[in-house]
Amino acid sequence: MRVHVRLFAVMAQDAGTGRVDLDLSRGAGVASVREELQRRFPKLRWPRGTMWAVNQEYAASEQEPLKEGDEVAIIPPVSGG
Amino acid sequence: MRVHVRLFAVMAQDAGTGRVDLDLSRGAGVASVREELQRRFPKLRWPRGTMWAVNQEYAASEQEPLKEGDEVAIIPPVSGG
Amino acid sequence: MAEPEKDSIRLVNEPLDAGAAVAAVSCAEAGGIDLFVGTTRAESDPQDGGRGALLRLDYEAYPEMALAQMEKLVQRARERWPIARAVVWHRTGAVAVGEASVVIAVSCPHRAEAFESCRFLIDELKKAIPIWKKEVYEGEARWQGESAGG
Amino acid sequence: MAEPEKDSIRLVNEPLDAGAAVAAVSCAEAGGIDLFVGTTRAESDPQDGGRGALLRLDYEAYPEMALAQMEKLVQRARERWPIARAVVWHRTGAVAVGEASVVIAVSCPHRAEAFESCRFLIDELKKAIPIWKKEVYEGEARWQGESAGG
Repeated sequence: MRVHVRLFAVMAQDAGTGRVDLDLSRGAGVASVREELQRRFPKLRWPRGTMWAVNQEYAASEQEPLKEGDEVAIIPPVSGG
Repeated sequence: MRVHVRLFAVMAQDAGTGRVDLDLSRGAGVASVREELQRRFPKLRWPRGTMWAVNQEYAASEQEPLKEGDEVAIIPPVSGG
Repeated sequence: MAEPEKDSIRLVNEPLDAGAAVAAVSCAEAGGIDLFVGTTRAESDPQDGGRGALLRLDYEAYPEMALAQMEKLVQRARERWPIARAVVWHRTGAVAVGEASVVIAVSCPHRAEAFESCRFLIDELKKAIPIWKKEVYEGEARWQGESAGG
Repeated sequence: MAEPEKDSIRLVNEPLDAGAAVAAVSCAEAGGIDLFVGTTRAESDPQDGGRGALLRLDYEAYPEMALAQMEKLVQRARERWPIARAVVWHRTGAVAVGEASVVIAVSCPHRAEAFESCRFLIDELKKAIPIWKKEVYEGEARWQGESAGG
């Protein structure tokens, strides 16, 4: 299945891109997204406190299974305001 | 000695004026101002919580002696804001 | 800390401009600005005894003392919070329903200080500054605290 | 209570207008309006390692999620306070030192509700809304939280 990954701020800077599509095995969770990103982008730093969002909602667990077409965003610690 | 009395809001309305000069005996306090005002303006209501100011500072006690030329303000409960 | 002359403390006989108040407290030392605007609600009083709708408020001040006490109030706030600049503006005269009667703005290095000092200023202003309002209804007018029909 | 569509929740690519925010939340039900403006201080960092003065901030948002989360935040505030109208505006892109990066305004029947809900909104916005700032100095630029020179 294909999921659409969004990267922001320092992580987009490290990856050199803000959008990556990944093909993952059916039922994979966000933990698989992390593994795949770190394989593709060895320079990608993973700030302490980084969270995940699936379809624009914060995700409770890295084990939550993803579905075809999901938008998975990696949310390093926010600094708005 | 002469003191300058200022009245505001409902009290100015009752007295029909916002300014009264009073001649008091030397060393009189604000309690004497009250007596004199109530004598002159029988319709003057004295709302609960009314305070005094002498020369634009809240006065601590009705016994505080006044001086020639003092400005004595009668401050009914405020309602600004 | 900024000098007190950077403050703006006024009694104003025309509509208050909240944007101008924010501009007046903006400065390089400020990380947070809090502004409070007090307005008159168009409330229908449940104890309406035929006096009709509230049309406006008439504010009267003891101006010399009100200004002096507002200055002192800002000084008291500065003893507790690192206020860069402060605005305290209060209307006098006729204020239509829905218009602002008071605007308070403070700028501080951090937001908690701005919120707390602004709240302090409006709370204390309402307690101790010699300003009075008269409620003007279609059928009657009376000073706040004056008993109905009195 | 007012409908949520009376709120204004935006990401904005140009200077924020605090006066317009106050106007947007003004309404007949409001007795108190509180407005918060967050600005960037022109601070000289004590750990300056030759990177020079702070020139500006660059804000990046995850816009779809940021807007959706800001809407939810206002809904959460409405469960606790009787908010008539709310404004939540956040800048994106380059923000000069001294300019506002965020403006929040709420109108409520009473002032305590306005202060508390406004404070809640800015506190929660800073915790959970997906927006990031990059500090741009004369000599370098780095994302907030990124280690120096990283």
